[in-house]
Formats: sequence, C-alpha cells, structure tokens
Amino acid sequence: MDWSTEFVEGLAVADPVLQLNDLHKNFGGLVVTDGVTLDIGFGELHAVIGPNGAGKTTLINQISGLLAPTAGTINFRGTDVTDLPADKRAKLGLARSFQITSVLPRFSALENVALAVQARNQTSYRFFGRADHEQPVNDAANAALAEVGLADRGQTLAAHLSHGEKRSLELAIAIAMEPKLLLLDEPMAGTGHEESARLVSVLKRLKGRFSMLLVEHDMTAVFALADRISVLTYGRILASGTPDAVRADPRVIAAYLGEEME
Amino acid sequence: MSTGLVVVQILNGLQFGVLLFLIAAGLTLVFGVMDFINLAHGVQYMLGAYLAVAFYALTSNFFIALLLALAAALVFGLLLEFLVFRHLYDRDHLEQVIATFGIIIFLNQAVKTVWGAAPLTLPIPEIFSGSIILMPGLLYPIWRLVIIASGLAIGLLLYVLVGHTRVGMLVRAGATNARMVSALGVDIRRLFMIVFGFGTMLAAFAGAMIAPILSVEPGMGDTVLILAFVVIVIGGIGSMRGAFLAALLIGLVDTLGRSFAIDILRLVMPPSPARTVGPAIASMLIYVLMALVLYFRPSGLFPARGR
Amino acid sequence: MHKKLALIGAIMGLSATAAGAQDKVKVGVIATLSGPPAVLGQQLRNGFQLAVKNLGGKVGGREVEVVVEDDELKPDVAVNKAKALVDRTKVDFVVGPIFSNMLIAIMKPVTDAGVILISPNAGTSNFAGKECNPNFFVTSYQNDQNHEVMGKYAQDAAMKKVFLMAPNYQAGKDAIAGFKRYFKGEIADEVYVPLGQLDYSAELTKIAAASPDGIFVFLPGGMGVNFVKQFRQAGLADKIKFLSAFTVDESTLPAQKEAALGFFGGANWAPNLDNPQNKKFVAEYEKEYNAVPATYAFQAYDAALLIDGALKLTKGNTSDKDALRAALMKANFTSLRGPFKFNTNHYPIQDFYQVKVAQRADGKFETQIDKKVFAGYSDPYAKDCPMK
Amino acid sequence: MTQTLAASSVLPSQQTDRANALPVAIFLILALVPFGAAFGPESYVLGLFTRVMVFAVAALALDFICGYGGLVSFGHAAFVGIGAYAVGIIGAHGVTEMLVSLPVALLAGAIFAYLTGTVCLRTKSVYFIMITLAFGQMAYFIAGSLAPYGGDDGLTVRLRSTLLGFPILQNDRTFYYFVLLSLLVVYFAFRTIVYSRFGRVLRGARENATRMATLGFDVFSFQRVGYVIAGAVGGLSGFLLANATEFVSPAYMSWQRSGELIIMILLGGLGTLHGAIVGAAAYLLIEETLGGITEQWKLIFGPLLVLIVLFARGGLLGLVDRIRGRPGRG
Repeated sequence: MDWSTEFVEGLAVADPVLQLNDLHKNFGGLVVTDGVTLDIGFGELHAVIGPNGAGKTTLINQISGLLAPTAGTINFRGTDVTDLPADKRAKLGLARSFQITSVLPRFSALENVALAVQARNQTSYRFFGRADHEQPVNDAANAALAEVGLADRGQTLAAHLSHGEKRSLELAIAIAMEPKLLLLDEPMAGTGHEESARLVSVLKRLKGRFSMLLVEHDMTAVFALADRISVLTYGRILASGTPDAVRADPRVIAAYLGEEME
Repeated sequence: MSTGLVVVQILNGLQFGVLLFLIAAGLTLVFGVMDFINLAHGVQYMLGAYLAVAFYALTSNFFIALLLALAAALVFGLLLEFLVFRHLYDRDHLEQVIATFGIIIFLNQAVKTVWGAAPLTLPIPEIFSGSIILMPGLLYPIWRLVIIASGLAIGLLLYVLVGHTRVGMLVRAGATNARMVSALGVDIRRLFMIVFGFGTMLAAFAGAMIAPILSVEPGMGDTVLILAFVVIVIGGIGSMRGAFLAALLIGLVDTLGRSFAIDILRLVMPPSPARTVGPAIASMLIYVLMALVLYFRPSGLFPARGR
Repeated sequence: MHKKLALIGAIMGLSATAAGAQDKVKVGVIATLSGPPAVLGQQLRNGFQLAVKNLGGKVGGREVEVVVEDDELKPDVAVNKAKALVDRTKVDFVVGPIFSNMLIAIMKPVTDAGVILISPNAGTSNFAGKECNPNFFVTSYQNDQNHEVMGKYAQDAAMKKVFLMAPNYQAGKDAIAGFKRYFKGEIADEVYVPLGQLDYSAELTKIAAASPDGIFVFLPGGMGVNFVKQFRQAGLADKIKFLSAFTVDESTLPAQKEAALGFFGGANWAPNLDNPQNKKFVAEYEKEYNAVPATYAFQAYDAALLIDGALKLTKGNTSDKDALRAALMKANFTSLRGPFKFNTNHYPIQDFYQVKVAQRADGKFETQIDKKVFAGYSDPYAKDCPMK
Repeated sequence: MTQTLAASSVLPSQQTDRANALPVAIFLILALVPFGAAFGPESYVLGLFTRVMVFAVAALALDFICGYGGLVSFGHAAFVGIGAYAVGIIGAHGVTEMLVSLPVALLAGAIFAYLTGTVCLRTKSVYFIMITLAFGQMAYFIAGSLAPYGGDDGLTVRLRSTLLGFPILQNDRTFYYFVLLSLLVVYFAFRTIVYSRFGRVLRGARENATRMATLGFDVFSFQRVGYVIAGAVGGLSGFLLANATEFVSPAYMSWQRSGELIIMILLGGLGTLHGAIVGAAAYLLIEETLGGITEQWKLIFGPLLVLIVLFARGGLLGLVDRIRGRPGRG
C-alpha cells in the first residue's frame, strides 16, 4: 500500500521526524541560512530545491551535525539535537550521503557498508576477532549492496568503483544504517542519464521505508519522487508544498523555475 | 626586576623574535603556497651564516660578504629545489619530511667536512660595533638593534609585497587554495621558484645577521628550525601576519621566561629548587604556549587556508 | 679528515701480522665527534693518536690498534658503542669520553666487563667518591677542581661580589659548588641556563644590572664561544673580571679570538707550560693538526702514555688485571703537565694554575700560565672512596 | 593529507601468502640471531639486535597510530622515555621487580597518552604533528629537571628488572629472547587489533573522519583509545630500553628521537606493521655499518634517505614489491 501519501494530505505534519525551527547560519557577514523552518513527516520524502548557492548543503550539514547553526533549533524525533555532535545524531537514526563522494577509498565496497552496519548495532570497542569475518554484519551489508545494485561489487576497493557505482555505494551505506531519516545531498550529481534513472528507481523502492530529505538538481527526479517540495533561495524557504502546488506557485516560477519546468 | 632590566629584556625578546620571523617567513610561505614541509629550511639558515663567514674571509667586508652570501645561498637553494624539492611537491607530507631530513643530515655533516667542527665567528661590522646607553648603567649592543630594525623592515617589505603586488596576491591565493591558483593559468612552477628562492634568502639573511653574535657551527639550524615551526603553527600556516606576530610572541615569551622564571618561582618556593625548576619551566614555556594556542585555536591564531 | 691517522695504529699492526692478531693491544677511543661539541672529541682523538704515533705504534712493546667511536652525545648510543668496543673489538682499554653524562652511561658496560676505562676528560664526583671503581682511571681532574681554582683566585684577589653562571645539569652544579668551596664573598646571583643555550642576552642584562666585581662561568664548547663574544659586545669585559673553567681554551679560542683576550681560566695545564716534553708535544700537535692543542688533547696524550707505562711494567701483559691495575696505579710515565700521581680513587694528584688568554707572536691565541694556585692538589671526594 | 598518504594500508588479510611470509621470515631470523652470535662477538651482536627489537616495539606502536590511524605523532619518544624513567625511578628506590615496573611503565605511557591525546586530537594534520612535538618537548624538559634522578645526566639502572625476585634478564641471551617475545606479542596484538572492529573504525577515521562521524562513530574517542594503546606500547619499549642500556636519560625523549622513529616506519613502509620492524632494523643497522666504515657516514646516509623517498615509494617493502614486479601498494 502507498501509506506514505496519507501523511502528506495536509501541509501540517502531525508527528514530524525532523523539525527545523527558525534556523540561521552566518559565515562572518554572509548569511547562508536565514530563518529556515521546516517539518519532515514520518515516511515522507521531502525535496529541497534551489539554485546553486541557495544554502542547501549548508542546511544538510547543520541537520547532520557537521556545522553548528548560529541560531534556531533542530528537533529530531522529539529530541533537541541542536548541540549534539554528528555521531550522536547518527546514533539517533540520522543518515546522510555526501554531494562530493565521500566513501572510504581504500576500503572495499563491502567494508564501507559493513562499517555502517557495525556502527548501528554493536560495540566497536572490540580489539580482537576479525571484523571482516563477522557473518551477520557482512550479510546485512551485502543486502544493502544488493539493494542498490552493487551485489557483485562487494570485494572491489571503493577507489576502483566507477563514479555511478560510488554514488550507489553512498546510498547503500546510508541504507545500511537503517536510519529514521535519510539526508540525501544530490545523490545523482555527476551521473549519466541511465544511472540517474536507476538511482531514481532505487529511491522509489526505498520511499516509505525511511523518511528522506532529498536535495537534488535533477528536476525530473525530484518531481518523480517527492511528496513535498521546499524551494530554498538565499537561505530562505520561498515556498513549500506538494509538487503540484510548488509547480503552480507564481513566486517559484518567477524566482527560479520558469522555463526549466516543462 | 628594575624597569631598565625589563626594557632590555623586551628588546632582547624582540631581537630573538625578528630572527625567528626571518626564518619562519620563508617556511610559512613555502608551506602555505606549495603545501611543502621543508625541514631543510633550518640548514639554509646555517648555510647563510657559513657563507657569510667564508666570503668575509675573502673580502674582509661584512656587507659585501652578506650580499655574496645571499646570492650564493639563493643559487644553492634553487639548485636544491631543482634537484630534489620539485620532485616532492605532489608527494605526501611524510615523504617530504623524510627527504628533507636526509638533506639536513647531509648538509650538517658537509659543513663540518668543509669548514671543520670548530665554531667559527664573524666580527660585527665596525660602524655598528659597540653599545649605546639606553639609560644610566644599561648598555645595549648596537648590532642587536640593527637586527631588530632590519627584521622589522623586512616585515614591512613583506607586508607590502604580499599585500599589494601581483605575486603577493598569488601567494595569498595559493595559501588559501593552491589548486585555484594553478587553475587561473598561472605558471605555478615559476611562482614556486620565486617563493622558494625568496624564503631561502630570508633564512640565509637571518643566518648571516646573527653570525656576529652566535657562533657558526654545524647543526645550528636544527633548534631554530623547530622554533620556526612552532612560530608558523601558532601563527597559522601560510599567514605572514600570523608568522610575524607569533615570532615576536615566542621571542618575548622565551626571553622573558628565561629571565624572570626563577625570580617568579622564588616567590613561591625556596631559591635552590627554584633554580633547578626555573630553567626547565622556562624552556618549556613556548611549548606550553603552543599547546594552549592549538587547544583553543586548532588551526593557529590566523588560519590562512580554508581546508 | 684525519681518518688516515685513525688507522695508523692499525696499519702498523697489520704490517706485523706475522706475530698474529692476538698480539695487538686494542684500545677503543670513544668521544663525541658529531654535533657542535665535535671539536672537543677531535682534540681528544688527535691527542691520543699523536701519542700512539710518537710511541711508534706500540704500547709497552706491543703493537696497538686504535678503534675510534662517536658517542653522538646520545647516552644509549654511547652504551651501544661501548658494548661494541668491549664485545666485538675486544678492547683492553677504553679511552673516553668527553662529557660526564656519557661517562655515567658507559661506566657500567665497560668496567663490568673487566675492561680498563681511562677518562681523559670527564671526572665526576660520584666516581671519585663512593662509587669509585678499580677499573676506572682519570688522567684529567675531578670536575670540581678547575672551578675551585677560580674560587680560590677570586677569594685571594679579595673580590667582593661575583656572579655565577653554568648550564643546568650536574656538571654545572658541581662547577658552582666547586667555586663556592673557596670563594666566601658575596654571590650576586647564581644562574643556570639550559644546556646548549646560545643567546645570552637575557643573562647579560642581569649581569650588567648586578654590576659585580667578577663573573665566574662554566660554559663549555659553543656555549662559551657565544657567551664570550656577547659579553665583550655588551661592553662588560672592561668592567667585570672574567673567570671561567672550560670556557676559554684552545678549542674555543679560534672562534673567540680577541674577544677573550685577558680572560681567566682554571686549568691543570696550558700550552706554554714550561717543560721539554710539553714543548715537543705542542709543536708536534700544531704541525700535525694545524691547531693549538687544548687540555682534551693533552690529557688523551697522557692517557696513551699511561697505558704505555703500565704495559712496560707488566711486560705487555694485559690479561692479569690485578697486575695491570697495580701498574696503572704507579703512573709510570712523564706527564706533559710535569708532576703526576694517582690518588687512591684513581684520580690525579697534580698542580693547578690560573691561566690567561693571550695572543702569541704568530697571531694564534692560547691560554698561558698566569699563576700556580694549587700544588699537589687532590680532590675532596677521595676520602669517601672505599679503595685504599 | 590523510588521503594522500603514499604508504600502503593493505591489510594483512588482503596480502598474498607470499607477503605474509615476510613477517615469518623476520621473526625466524630474529630467533636465530643468538645462535649465529655465538660464533662472533656474542654480547655485541645480541646487544645490537636487542636494540633493534626495542626500537621495533616503539616503531610498531607508531606505525599503528600513524600508519593505521593517520595520526603522525612527533612526540612518540616521550612514551619511550616515560617507560624508561618508570624503570629508572622505581629502580632508584630499590625495586627491580618487573611485576611492578612493567605495569607502571605501561600505565605511565597510557596515562600520558590519554592526557595529551585529549588535547592533541582536537587538531589535525600538521597541527597535530606540532602539538605532539610540544608535549614531547615538555616531557623532555621535565625529565631534565628531575634532579633527584640525575637531571640532564640521566641515571644508571643498577640492576636489570627481576621476575619474582629472580634476575632472569641478567643473562644477555635470556634478555634477548624476552625482548623478542615482547616484540612478537606486540606485533600479533597490533595485527589482531587492526583486523578487529576497533581497528576498522581507526582505519576508517584515517580515510575520512567526517564520514565516520556521520556513520555514528565518536571518532575522537576511538582515536584517543588508539593513542593510549600506542602510548602504553611506547612505555613497554621504554621498559625494555632502560633494561637494555641499563641507563635512562632525557635524551631518550628528544624530538630527534621522535623523528628517528618516524623515519624508521617510513623507511620500512607505513601501515604494514612488519615494515616497522624492517625499518627499525634498517635504520639502526645502516647507522651501525656506515658508522663503522667512515666517520663521515652521514654524507652517505642523508642522500640515501632522499633517494629512498624519490625512488622507493612505500619504503623498503615497497621497493621489494616493485622489484618483484608486483603492483605498487596504496
């Protein structure tokens, strides 16, 4: 059943996974995030679009804990995580992918994913026993690899994967964390047409299993996937709503979309 | 601790500081622009001193010897750059460390083989010899004042060069993002050679200027090298302003620490242990300072690079 | 550079291999030959080799092989090299080192192995007193003594106020203690500087401010070169009498030159000491190495003579250690310093002089005997030594 | 800079059996040295190789933290010195029992690593190198001011450590095997750790600390634990060094010594563990041999280091690989 839709009937979200409340971020005099308030509902796929320099990656970095906001709060699953470091947020169920591929180059694809599995449910303060021989971990990691179509590439060093495969690996790592919320920072960046289409289908399959915040430039992908879309310009939310509503919003058309849409 | 004593110690600290600055300036440029750790920078300082002594023996004129030493040091530095260093720029920091360490070992032994192990000296140029009276009973050697003045002048020169010339602009840009500079179509090789040659000459200048005060001996660059690294790390790598301020800070802290550590300790403990512990604490002071700075500012006081 | 000389003993030995390698007496010389203090180690090595050469490559009638090792001024390296000499080269004697801390490091591995250790420079108080060792002989002095000479001199000259400075390590503290043993006037201040300090601007300011009658410093090697120059540059040399030990000597004077003129030191010897064997030694040393010898060279020269004299008594026998020790104890040689004999702790009983830096007619600088301060002087620690 | 580390971090598991033969060969040779030494200057050869192994223990710890953790410590000698001083100071009070001094040496190294690591690990790359140097220098100056324990002169260890009162290390050959055993234990411990979950996290943090944080790893804490392990093993090396030289000195903690340790692991090949042993042996044996040939050996040794960097990436082991025609490591 398509149970994700029932949460997006209304614009107000009942029981949000993530709440950004009047978030601000300045770099010196430069305002990069300027009062962002945003909710992501359980199971929702929420896309954030906007021109280059609108502050999308900065926003993701604040949510994942790599940057501290100047003001405002971040609430994740009912907890105020504004001051928590990235690793604590990850432990609470927040996963992210990186715009610039950020897999561990000298680890095999399998080990990249296995680390995510290891982080999720076991202590890592174990100094003996071969980590790469732990079957349950490897099984879970292989499953995640299979999900993104990398089932037969597990033993390849990440550095030797093609660009598209690395993008898929990013996704597999995020999936393996079994997060409550997945932050995807331009997962299709730099991939070809075919590869994009494949990633879209993977994301479609994942939709509903995790809540997702998707930052993406590929409009075809965004409108094919998103339950709701927020448009970010100059660090502010210009408009927020269902794809149809956003598509029709004159401010959005004026400011950003215009001829790019259809 | 009379005020006169404190004034003189501050001058001493300044003199040590500008000396460190002259060495650290080249180091931070080379490090900042080329991302190259050059441990052999200290031996270039040593070489400057040895060359000045050698040319003085030939010419009997300090200033001619100084100029010749600078020229020779430049030639030698560029030769090293051509033979070894340029093959290391795209290498890992650790590989740069081991290779330039090898050059230190070689050159320390080489100067010993050429000039002997005994310390050498250089007389102070006649017109700058002697002392001036700062206040009744307190003399200060003119040559140290000359060092302070020339160091400050070079600091000013660097400020103008780095702040207001095209090469300076590239240097600043390079310290922030070297890739961008080469993307701009600048001949990065040539920029590196200019920066490197300039850094070498500054170090050699420092060596030649200090030769009349300190003995010229093998290995004299090693301790200075470590201190210069302390300076550029406290200042923030690639930052000329940071190097300048950190050098003066280190110079002052070290000198004042050595002068007054025991006196201060005597206030809280008997004289005998104070005399033993004092020098240890004084020697440690700059490292404590560095640890503190890095604890609160993990990229130094004036971080230049965005990475 | 004088490597070939290092081999002279060996080559002479080789030329007589018919007698078999076992017949050679092996002597290991261990000295600091790298880093700034290398010049002291070179003096030691040169002095010893000159003696071996003059003895015709023989000691006590036996061919001698000299193996030189560099302790690099690192104690663990020194221990390693000492063990190499004892176990690999199987030396009969180890001569060295320059520095007290190296001596402390190599004492155990050398003497425990039953090898005779002869120090041509370092003579710490512990090995003179309670920890004196039957296998350890000193041809130099007990470390305190040169300082005591200066203390006595300051006392006799009725100086009122003296400023003291030394490096912050045991020998530095011994130096100050030695000086104070004889000087009873006012101490303006006692300053300990880090070992290896080169810039004395801070201390000079203090000295100027204290305006003492005299200053006593123990700043060996490069430290002394720098201090003397800076002391002169600060304009203090004309106002404050400069007393020192191991600070102005022939190893540092080539660098100090005029800056040290008229400065005083305490010593057991000087190049101009008037006796025929010394005149010959100095002339030969200068000819061979183009430098004026310092105490390090003469004491190493004496060490070779000591070995030669002892082996003459044992008829070349080095395996009977008791006989060898007894023979060494007799000090059967004519020291370059003149009267010389061993105390019960195997440290010398000798004369001490106050020496003064002067320029010779040929333009070179050297220390010259100014006045005899102690005659037949022994160190105060010998009474604690259990050896009789 | 972590990304560009030229050295290999290929895990032992990913190596061929032939590569695994190397550590076996190393330990076999080390085990046989005393038998060969019996025909020559025994005590000297034993002493030399004991020294090699003592430094190999320290180098292994450095390789662990630097080659696998990406943390280039320029103050590693401080741990060695602290371990040595533990033996020296305890010995000066008449206690030679290794059941006392060994745990104290390990613990002292670990505590120093914990305290300084807490500060140092806030910084990255060159700043980390320099701040570790700062703490190393502090330890050096503190040791030099320990007047009751010899100050700058150092102090003699009168008696090698005893076990339950028995002077088992007194015999050079027994001592040699004791050090060899220590090296073996340390080597296999590190091999186990780098394979383990913990090791995987440490290696991951070297590759990309940010990524590891977003996976949920508290990178700082993991690195600190790694640093503490390296510190404790450094302390062990110091325990052995004090017993080997029967002497303790601040010089053991000098920055030059830390530099030598870095050279050793680079010489052998970073991030290989057995490379640390090869590097320590190569460095000390080259020093010993060249030093025996000419007093000017540094004129040869210096350029040798330059040539190794220019033409033998990945250290001596990398060179061996290249000669065998295998693809380069890393």
